[in-house]
Amino acid sequence: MYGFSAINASNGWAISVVGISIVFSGLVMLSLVISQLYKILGFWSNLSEIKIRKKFKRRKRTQANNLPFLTENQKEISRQLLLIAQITGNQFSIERLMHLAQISDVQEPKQHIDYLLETKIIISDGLGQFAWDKEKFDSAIQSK
Amino acid sequence: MYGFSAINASNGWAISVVGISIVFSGLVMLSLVISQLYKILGFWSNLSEIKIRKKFKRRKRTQANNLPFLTENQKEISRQLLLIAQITGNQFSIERLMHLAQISDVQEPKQHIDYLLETKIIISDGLGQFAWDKEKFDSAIQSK
Amino acid sequence: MYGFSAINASNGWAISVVGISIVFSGLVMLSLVISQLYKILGFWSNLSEIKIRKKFKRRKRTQANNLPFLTENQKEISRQLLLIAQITGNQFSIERLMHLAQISDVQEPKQHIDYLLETKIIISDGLGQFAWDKEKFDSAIQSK
Amino acid sequence: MDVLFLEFFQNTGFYLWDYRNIIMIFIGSVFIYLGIAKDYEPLLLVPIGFGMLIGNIPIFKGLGLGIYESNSVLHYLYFGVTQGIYPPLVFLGIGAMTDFSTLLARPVLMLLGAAAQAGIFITFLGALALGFEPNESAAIGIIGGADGPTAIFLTAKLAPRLIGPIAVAAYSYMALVPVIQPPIMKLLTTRKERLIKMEEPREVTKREKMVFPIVAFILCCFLAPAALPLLGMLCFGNVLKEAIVTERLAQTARTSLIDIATILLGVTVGASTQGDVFLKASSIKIFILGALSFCVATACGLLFAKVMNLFLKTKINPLIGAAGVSAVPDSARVVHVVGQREDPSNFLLMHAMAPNVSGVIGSAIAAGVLWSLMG
Amino acid sequence: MDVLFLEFFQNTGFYLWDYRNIIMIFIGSVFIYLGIAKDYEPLLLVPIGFGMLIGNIPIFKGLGLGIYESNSVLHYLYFGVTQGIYPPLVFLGIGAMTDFSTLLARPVLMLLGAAAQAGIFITFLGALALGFEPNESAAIGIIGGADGPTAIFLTAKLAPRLIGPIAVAAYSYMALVPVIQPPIMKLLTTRKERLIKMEEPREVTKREKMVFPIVAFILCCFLAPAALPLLGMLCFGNVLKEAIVTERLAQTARTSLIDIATILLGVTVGASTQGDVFLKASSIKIFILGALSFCVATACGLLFAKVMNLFLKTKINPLIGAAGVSAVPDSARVVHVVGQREDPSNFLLMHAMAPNVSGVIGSAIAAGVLWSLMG
Amino acid sequence: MDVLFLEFFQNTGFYLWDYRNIIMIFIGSVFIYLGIAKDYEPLLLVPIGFGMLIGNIPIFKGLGLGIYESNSVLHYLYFGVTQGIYPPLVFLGIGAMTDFSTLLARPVLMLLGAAAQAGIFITFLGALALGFEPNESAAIGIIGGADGPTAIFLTAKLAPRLIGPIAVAAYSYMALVPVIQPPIMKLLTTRKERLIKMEEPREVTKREKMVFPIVAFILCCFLAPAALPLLGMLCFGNVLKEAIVTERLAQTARTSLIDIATILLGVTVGASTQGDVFLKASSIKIFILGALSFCVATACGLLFAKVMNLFLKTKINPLIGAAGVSAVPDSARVVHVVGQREDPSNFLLMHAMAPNVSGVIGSAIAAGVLWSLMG
Ligand code: NA
Ligand code: NA
Ligand code: NA
Repeated sequence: MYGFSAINASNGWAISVVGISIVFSGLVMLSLVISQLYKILGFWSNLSEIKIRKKFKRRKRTQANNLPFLTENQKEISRQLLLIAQITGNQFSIERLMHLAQISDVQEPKQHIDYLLETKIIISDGLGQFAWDKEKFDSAIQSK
Repeated sequence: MYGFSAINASNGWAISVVGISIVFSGLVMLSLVISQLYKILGFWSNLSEIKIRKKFKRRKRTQANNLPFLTENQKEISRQLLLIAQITGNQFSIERLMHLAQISDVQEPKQHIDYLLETKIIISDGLGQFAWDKEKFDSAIQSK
Repeated sequence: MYGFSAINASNGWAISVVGISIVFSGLVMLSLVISQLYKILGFWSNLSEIKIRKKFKRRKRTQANNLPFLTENQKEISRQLLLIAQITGNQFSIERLMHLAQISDVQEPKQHIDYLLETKIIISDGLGQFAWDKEKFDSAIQSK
Repeated sequence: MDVLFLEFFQNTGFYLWDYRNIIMIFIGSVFIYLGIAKDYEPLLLVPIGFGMLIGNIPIFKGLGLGIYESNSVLHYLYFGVTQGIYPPLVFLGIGAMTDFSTLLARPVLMLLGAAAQAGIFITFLGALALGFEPNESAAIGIIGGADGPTAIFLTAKLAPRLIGPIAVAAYSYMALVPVIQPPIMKLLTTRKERLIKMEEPREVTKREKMVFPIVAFILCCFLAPAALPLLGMLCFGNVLKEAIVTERLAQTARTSLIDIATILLGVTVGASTQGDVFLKASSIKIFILGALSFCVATACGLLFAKVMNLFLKTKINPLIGAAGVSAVPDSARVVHVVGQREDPSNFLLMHAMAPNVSGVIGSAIAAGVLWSLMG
Repeated sequence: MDVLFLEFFQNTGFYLWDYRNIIMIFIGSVFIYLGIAKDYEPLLLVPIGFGMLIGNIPIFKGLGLGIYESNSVLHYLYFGVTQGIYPPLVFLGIGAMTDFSTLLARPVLMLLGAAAQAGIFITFLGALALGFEPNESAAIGIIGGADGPTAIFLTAKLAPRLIGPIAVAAYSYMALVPVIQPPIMKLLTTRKERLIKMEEPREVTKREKMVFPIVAFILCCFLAPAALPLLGMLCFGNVLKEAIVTERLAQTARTSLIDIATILLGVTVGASTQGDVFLKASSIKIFILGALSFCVATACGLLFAKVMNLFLKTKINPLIGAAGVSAVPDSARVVHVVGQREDPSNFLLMHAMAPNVSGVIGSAIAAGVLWSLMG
Repeated sequence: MDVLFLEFFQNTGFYLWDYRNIIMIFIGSVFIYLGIAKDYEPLLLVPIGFGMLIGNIPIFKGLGLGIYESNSVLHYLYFGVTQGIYPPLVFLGIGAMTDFSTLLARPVLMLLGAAAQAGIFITFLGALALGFEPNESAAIGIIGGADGPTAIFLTAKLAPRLIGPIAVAAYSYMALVPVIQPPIMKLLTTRKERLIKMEEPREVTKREKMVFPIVAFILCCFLAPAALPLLGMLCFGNVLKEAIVTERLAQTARTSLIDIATILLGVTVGASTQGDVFLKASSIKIFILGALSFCVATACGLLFAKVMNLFLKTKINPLIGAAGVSAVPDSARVVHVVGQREDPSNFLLMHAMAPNVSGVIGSAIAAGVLWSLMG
């Protein structure tokens, strides 16, 4: 059998319409979720941000509030390090950060992490866990 | 059954003779073809040579015909580049030549290709395709 | 069936006792053998030592007996080379030693092997086979 | 002895050959040539091309040489194709290579990847109209997915005896993307449109990239469970890549594993094109339909992009719609090149990757749908 | 068309899903999270976790999607698990990575690797008491071996239908070693004991390292022939490593080969945990018994070390007894960390490796014994 | 409990052992020793040697431990040997490593690769005379091909139960090439001949190297279709290598893929030599015939080279005839060494590679012929 008769016989039109609409609904659904995902993840990390901030507050008080200076290169590397640090939640151990930084070959991670510690952009909870002081970091990044 | 009787019984002699002669005819055939292959490929590339030449002639006329100077190292590298260029037929795009040159780690391909372009040993058809001016290249190679 | 009845029913106690005792006897046996292995291998290599010594004696006589000087680094590398050399029995060819040294990336094997040859710590049997003069080596190592 | 010689001679290719073998050997050589000299998808055309040579050496049946003789080596290696095992392994590797950033930065571009799949279903109708069975038609339609492994996987499940022609068609056209697409792109877009510059995508956080493959997998496979083998492996590979801590597994997946799968898949698919089973009217039809589906898919992608522009505030360059056919990454490259011909300062490659990779997801879903409706 | 839509919809996960799938998908996500964010054995938890997602997408039977449907791709890949093929390949790679020097330097420490295996048999009794069949009980007991491949291998041979829960239990607890062991170590050792420093091990000659795997293999397999597949490959891999001249084979064994085996093993084991077959009372029991066996094994190792100290002239630090459970190299690391908490100048890692690797040999033997007594 | 102990003891190797196991374990150890200490083909002797240990641990039947028990792990891995799957994969890797330049520069040297194969057929006659079946005799003859994978492939097809002895014989003699060949070379050549220096080969164009594997494949397989699996993969691998654009596939073929195949092939072939099936009169005969065939093959190569010199204008050094046996690259090295003993300034290695690689092609063809005549 050929032509339209064949198509009708095997219910071709319906199948095609169903098919393409499934494909569309699938990707539409996905794109919607992703666009929300962005916000959800953002919200989540803010939440934990706040927890962290509480936890680290008393320590932060003690800090001098002068803005650390970062060269362009340091800014770039620090951004990379921040991305990596966040994979593992908002708290992390320095060893782990080092380890991951090496795998994803960031240049001279040791040196940069030390600088970030020194400038209190990475702050310790005194129990071996560390966190990223985003406020401070962002302002340090903006500053020319 | 043992000895010659066994050999005869299973037609051993014939099989052996057939066997070894097939092996020989196979490799003889192959060696003959290869020795011809050499010429055929040569002929073929000359043919396309001519086509190319036609295509590139008007451009070439405009060229100054003074012989470009090549250091021994440049000669060596250029030879390698030529070999690579020919894999892909007599015309090639510069990007592709670069790409292949890198895979087969030729040293500093960029720099050398630029020099060959400058010296018009690699000539453009003005439409993104390039070819190798063998005449010029060979004479440049010979020249001490 | 549950509890002890179940255990008894399927002869659990016996199985457990047998099981753990097999595991123990296995590893006890192994540990005993290994502790002996140490001596056996030692003995064996001494044996071949002696053979070698005989074979190389007349050559060694001719040697001046002044102790070669080795820097700490040379000592370290030489130790590695000795370990490697011993894999292949007490005699070895220089090519092979080189080859293995490269695979197990010893630093600058060539240079060090040459020095060991020069100082007669590695001695030739004149037929392309070489051996390690342990006496001399050890004394060279001890010497500050 | 003469008997023996004769007997042996009658088992040689010089005696057994058939014009169809010669044709196929020629085609195989052309494939190899295109792969090497023209650099069209060499990783696929070269193995398939050489496979065609292997499959078309005239052999005598019975000894267990041919790919269709059980107990032949080729048959065992072909098993991974007929059972659809290689394609998911290839997808695992692809997942471990793919970076979904651009797609995450601008999810709306996914719709282009969906639109281009219309080609699949239109071709499906065409195949039915040309008298193919429904299951065969579905397999033929998937050529429009412009995705080799997906095509092979679906065909293996729905119409095994068409694996040869469909795989060859799919890969040939994927290789010919730089030839097929540009004219259509020129035809369906105005210069003004082709000059549109797209805005920089926002920076994507590591966490999004980490979560995406998991969410994408669950959503798509809840919707089209039959896409599980392909999407599952694709997303699994991507998780291995993004997790960093599993880098060594991702590394193996994107090198040894995918290479081995590609070699065996390519050479056996090629070897399955024995002249007598391959050179048939049906194959010709399949090739025509395949070409059609590629053009239609490209067109759908382009046109849908233009439709989207009616609604979007920040216009997109409709050229990237053509990348929705998948054929990763060639069609994205083609988009880039065509774009640059108009304006060398316009870098579309990165933007084109979004519809490009979503096209892969799209055709996997389409394959799932067709499989479950036909299977 | 509505019919078709409805029909299709009834085949989607949105229609077919079952609360157990959701639970398992959640568990799978937790596995992936623990692997990535907490860095607990990521090379195992991530594949298994994603496998759980794959295995718990609600699918309709018949098409050949599920891992338990013959002719499904997952089923073919799962074959390497059910037939116990992947574990020996993994052991080949482990052998090609492992350095037995410390063990050769102080063979007596092997006994610790033996002691910790008591956990296996005590758990075996526990499982019997909880009403499991003998063969099942044996498989459950091996969880105490703290060695994934061994557990999977034995379970595949003795109680195939428990592969999912047992493998998951084994790997979860291996991943949780840093959580499970320290308290027990604190509990059963005095500060004074934890402060013991061990003497430097003697230097081991290349020849010993060369001969060891051969001797070890022959001895252990003469005693427990059923340990052949695992110990054979382990020692073979180690020979390839120590021989130097076979470096290239060792290299492949410890990279591509083990990675491929790990990927396929992990993802299929994960996929075998379909909610309806996995979420049962028996699984809960298995998890309880598994936890028990880990604790018992740790305790046995520690206590036996203390017993040994009664006889040894040069005392050993009982903490290293805990490394006898295997779970290479995590438990050795844990020992090191706990030791350093007491005295940062005390480096136990190297010493802990000896019981650690002999624990692997020990549990392989135990598996052999159980297999031959139950098989 | 005593019962249980006794029962278990009766299943240990200490109870089950048989003097033949001990002999084989000794032989296996010797293989490993030769591989490591003497550096004779370690990549083959070490796996085979350790396989012999694995295969000769005294085991009880029924549990599924032995390589000859259907559901054993070893049996599954051995499948690639019995079905002749590993050899073509090894050839793929070899093809991806081999450079045919010298052979292309001076095709006439191919004849030496043909001449040496006479050893195969003479041994075949010898085997018949010693009372072997024709198919067995053919398999034994191929030992003279001095090519492990080819020997295993043909034997798997013609006389599966002889795989063990034939593979072991083939590999042992290949390993002993440096011992076997030199005396024969000395015996059959005059010092004057050994001093002949050969002219520099002409430079070969990339294009020739590119076209060669394709032409060679088509020609040889048209003549001997049964050589398809081996030559097909060999030439395919070489195409991947020469094409440059497929470098990544060639890379995998010449590393992971060939290594994995070699490991599994070696260890299972070794394990197939269980004392009771291996230590038989027939094996002794096979070893004698194998030695014979190696000597004959070497002699034929040398003598044919001398014959050729009667006709050639530019004389060739007859020593390179000995490289025609294949055993790549050892026999070529031996030629080089022997040549240098006479004149350290004479570099024959490169020239010897031509007959060496054509010897591989030659024995593959011979295998094909024998298979099609016997199969
Ligand atoms: Na697509
Ligand atoms: Na253990
Ligand atoms: Na040969």
